[in-house]
Amino acid sequence: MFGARQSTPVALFAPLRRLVAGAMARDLRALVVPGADVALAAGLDLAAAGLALAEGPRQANVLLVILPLPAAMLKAASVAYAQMPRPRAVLVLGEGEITPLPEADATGAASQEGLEKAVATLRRAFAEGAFATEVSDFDAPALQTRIEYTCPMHPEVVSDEPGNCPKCGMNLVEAGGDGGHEHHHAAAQYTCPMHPEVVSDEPGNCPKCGMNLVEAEGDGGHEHHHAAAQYTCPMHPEVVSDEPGNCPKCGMNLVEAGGDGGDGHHDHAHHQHHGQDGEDAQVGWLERIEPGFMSMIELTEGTPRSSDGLQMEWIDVPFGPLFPGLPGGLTLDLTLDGDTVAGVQVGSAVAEDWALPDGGLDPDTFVAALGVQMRLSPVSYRLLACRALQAAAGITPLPDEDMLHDGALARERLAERLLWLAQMGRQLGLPRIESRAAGLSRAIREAAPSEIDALRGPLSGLVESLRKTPFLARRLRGIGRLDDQGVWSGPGGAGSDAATRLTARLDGVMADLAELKRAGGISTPQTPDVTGVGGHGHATVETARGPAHLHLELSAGRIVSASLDTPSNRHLPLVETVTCQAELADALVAVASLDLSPWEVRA
Amino acid sequence: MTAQVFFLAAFGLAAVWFGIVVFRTHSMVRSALALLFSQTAIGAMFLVMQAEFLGVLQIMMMATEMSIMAIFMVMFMMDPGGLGEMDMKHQRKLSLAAGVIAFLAAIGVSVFADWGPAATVVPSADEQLRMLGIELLGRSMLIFESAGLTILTAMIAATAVAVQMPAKKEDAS
Amino acid sequence: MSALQQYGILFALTLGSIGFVLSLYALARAIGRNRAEPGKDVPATAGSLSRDPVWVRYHARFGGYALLFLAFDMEMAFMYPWSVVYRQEGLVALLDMGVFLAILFLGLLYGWSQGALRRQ
Amino acid sequence: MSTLILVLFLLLGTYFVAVIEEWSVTGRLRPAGPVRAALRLLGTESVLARKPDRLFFEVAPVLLLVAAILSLAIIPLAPGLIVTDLATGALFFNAALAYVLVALIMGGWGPDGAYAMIGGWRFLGQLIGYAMLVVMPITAVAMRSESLSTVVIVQSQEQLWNILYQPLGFVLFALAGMAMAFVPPFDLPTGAGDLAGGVEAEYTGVRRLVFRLGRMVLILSVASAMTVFYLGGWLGPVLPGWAWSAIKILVVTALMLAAGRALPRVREASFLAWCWKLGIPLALVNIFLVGVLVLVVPL
Repeated sequence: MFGARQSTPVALFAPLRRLVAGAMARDLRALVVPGADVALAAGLDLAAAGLALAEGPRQANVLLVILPLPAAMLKAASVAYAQMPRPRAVLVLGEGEITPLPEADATGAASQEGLEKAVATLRRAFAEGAFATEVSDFDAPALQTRIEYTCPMHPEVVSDEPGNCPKCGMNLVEAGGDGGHEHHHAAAQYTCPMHPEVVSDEPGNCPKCGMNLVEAEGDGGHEHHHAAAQYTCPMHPEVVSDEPGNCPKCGMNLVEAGGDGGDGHHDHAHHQHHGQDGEDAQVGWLERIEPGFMSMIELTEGTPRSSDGLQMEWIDVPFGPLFPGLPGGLTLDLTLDGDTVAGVQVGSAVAEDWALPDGGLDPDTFVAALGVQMRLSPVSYRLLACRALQAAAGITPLPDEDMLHDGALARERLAERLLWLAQMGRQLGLPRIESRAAGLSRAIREAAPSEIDALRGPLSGLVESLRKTPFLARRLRGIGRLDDQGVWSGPGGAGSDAATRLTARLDGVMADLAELKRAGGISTPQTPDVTGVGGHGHATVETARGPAHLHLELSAGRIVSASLDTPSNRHLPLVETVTCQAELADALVAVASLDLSPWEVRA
Repeated sequence: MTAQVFFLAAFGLAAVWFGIVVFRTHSMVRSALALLFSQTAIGAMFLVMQAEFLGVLQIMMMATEMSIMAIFMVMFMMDPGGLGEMDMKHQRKLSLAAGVIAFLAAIGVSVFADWGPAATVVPSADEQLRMLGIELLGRSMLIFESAGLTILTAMIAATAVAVQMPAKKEDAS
Repeated sequence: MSALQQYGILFALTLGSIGFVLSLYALARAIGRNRAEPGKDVPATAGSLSRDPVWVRYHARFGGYALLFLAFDMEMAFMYPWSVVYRQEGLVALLDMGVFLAILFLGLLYGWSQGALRRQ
Repeated sequence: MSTLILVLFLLLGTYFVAVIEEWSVTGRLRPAGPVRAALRLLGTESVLARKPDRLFFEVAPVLLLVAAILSLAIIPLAPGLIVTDLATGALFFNAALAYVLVALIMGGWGPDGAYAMIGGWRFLGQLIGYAMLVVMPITAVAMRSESLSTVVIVQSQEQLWNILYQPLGFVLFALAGMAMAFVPPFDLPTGAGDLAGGVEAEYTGVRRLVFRLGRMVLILSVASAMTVFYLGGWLGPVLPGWAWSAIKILVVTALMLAAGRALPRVREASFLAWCWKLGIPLALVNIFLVGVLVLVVPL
């Protein structure tokens, strides 16, 4: 096993290690890549196969990878794998490339049977190989942001390890972080007014305090070693010394003064982004009253302001692509002010560029590719492609067959709504709802028409118990309210909040059941024969997340242009609306309530 | 008796040590929690001195109150993580002088004050608690009620500080 | 059992628990070693490698509650000895504490009316 | 002898709490689960973050465990079966569990990770909500028993359990106790779907094992406190005292954890608002009601 743990050579503890390895083999905790939702959509029952879901990489000992995956997602998987404590194993389901991950310890087909066989293999691997005397490091390009340590005074001192500067004995500090970048090159450098040791080639925020970086003194090639270097305190510009050291007033590290003598970083910072004379005057006034006083006005200068006017420092925290409460593959980078969301960047690690290759694509490949890409709703998008092809070729579908396709669509919609419910249950800490919804979603996705009648009872039972769950509506009310007219096309409509969207989805479950009954049967769509035909076609399909549109252009039986408009792609910008200034937990609930599928996002 | 003195001294030294740590660290949270453990050690000293209620109360209240102090320090102080290695010591000469004077004053009071005759028998913890209750409801009722008023004043002041925040926002924008 | 003996037991319990934990650590150490690998020691953030320190000024939104809480916490110091002699003292205790609690409740109401009881 | 019984109680209690806890998450009762999980954690690497406050990171799980064990020291299982019958027992229970907060703040701050840190500070907010609702009902209990000693508190319920004598206090204490043990729906500092483990997120291997152990003992301790303060502790017919204690504690644990399965995680803002706008006034009302009852009906 590649992820084995290095054991101590003491033979005395070998029986204990065997015992532990045996326990590990029976207690597998999996981190699912891209996410538990995709495992569910693939019809996998992890608990039945003996895998518990881990909350994050630290709690997992199995990385379950469901292929195929795009490179960005595999990169995230490699980070997660690196952060799993040993002994750890990789379990791969399906076909595809897994670099940069190490070789899989067990593989299988992406089906329940394949999973169960793979888990059995994995158990043996754990029982026999959880510990090894020789192990090798795991490394991946994503982990190669090298950390360098440099001296704030002597940038030519660069070391791979923290320690003291050989020239002046100061603590070495972490350099920029983006690989072996040159510290002394000619371009402008940016530095933090508070943390002079932070030096970056690009403008941005200080990693330590979040302040805007300001351009460093001098003309680019900033002379750290120039002739008569003077050192000054960033807080107390009147403190000037010929040698580096600490400020006698506040104890901060002295920094090298700029070329123009007395004008230190501090004043520079002022002019850079505020230059408010009033504040300057106030600082001076305080300085006179108490020279050693560390004015908060001065210190918080330039830090972002919160909604209540306090100046705080903000941190950027990634919630994805492998976050347990959100759809797998969704990348949500929140800028947090305490536990309040001050800014958001949302994207997808599994998005694909939908550009067609030159010369077009043949319809079969197109339909299949769409089905693979839309991992959570393959049937809907296959149907969408087929209908658009029919429209382009001018084929009138048979009404009976169309009804059956509608049945397939309704069935998938139902499965997806339940999948969302399972996800929501997980996020809100409702394990019972989660497991019931997940089980039903799995059962319905592949259910034959005859089996659906049997599921009607449990389904309405679940809907009822959700309506009756105490405090659930209260928990969701007012969160993620959408004021935007028009952009939102999902359940609940404009002006909805998380609670009304939940209700709308529950109503949708019952409506889908009724539609399934009306359709009377289910048949998955087949690519129509459009050999040699040309023309334009447009189709719309109602998915669980809202309508999806596809516009196709056929030329001689090949698709030469296609424009796909998916609900998640449209709804992605709403994330900012619903999370703005919300408490972190509320913001996550709001994002989850939008039911975004990262697979539908365009790269 | 000797074990009692030993533990008293040990907890006393621990309290002093944690007090020193408050200023030796760069991190605000460490500083606040060092103060907490200093106070906890004082609580343990009360226990060693068989003042059970006082000791347990001290141990309990300091945990929550110093934690709240920690969050306020993290909220309002620069560089709470100590990443910039800022020095915690300010105005050294003045504080050194103040510290020495206060220390001497405390020594002076403890030596020269008239503490009355030392108790020969320590009342049981239960009895102490009871006596404290009767004291509060009897002789010290006025002190007790005025403490209530003081707390009320503190609450009003705290509220005034807390609700100042939104007003500030209007100024800023 | 004298009070001091009881504190001794509590102290021994503390030391015993710490000893138990240390022996667990020793056992874990005997089983295997940790391996330092790239990326492993970075705090896990859902599959992204985020090296930024998070030790910055944290904006706690419960400041108003926290300040009121401090006042209430002080008040509880009086409540314990009071509750123990309550039955013995009877009506005097009820009235006395009633006045005290009414004063505090006033403070709570004031804070409430001024909007201290909300997320800032 | 009694020391042995108490150690056994601690071990068995922790084990049962762990079994029930796993059931509350997965819905399955697996008697071997906790043992396996403990062995797995023992054999897993215990990763130390890159540039952590190492002292905090190391101390937090130990402090959690020690605080929880100390709080159990004042729980009487039967007459004479108690570690230390402190005269300020009920207060000591609070004092010990106040350090759960300190442990969580240390554990959250230590690894320099965002999820953990937010979890730690969140628990401080949670404490500001529940703390008064723990101490005020205990005061009302002490008014009836005229003592803070847990043994006397149990004896005072000989005629009528406190759950019937002061039901309002019980409800408040039960909810506050759940928040104190951060079990669902009050698991804000460690929420899985919310913070991906929060304070627990960076703990692996043996440190995580100690953290989890502390957590289980904490749940056991809160359940025991509910039993002692409100459910008459060892009192009960036929069976010996220790058996009643054990049964009551297990039932309370199961009910506590089952409630969390059915309720969504609370929002911190609304938790604080409920505690201060409804909980504290009700707790004061409870004190007043008990005060009148104690004087009028001297049960």
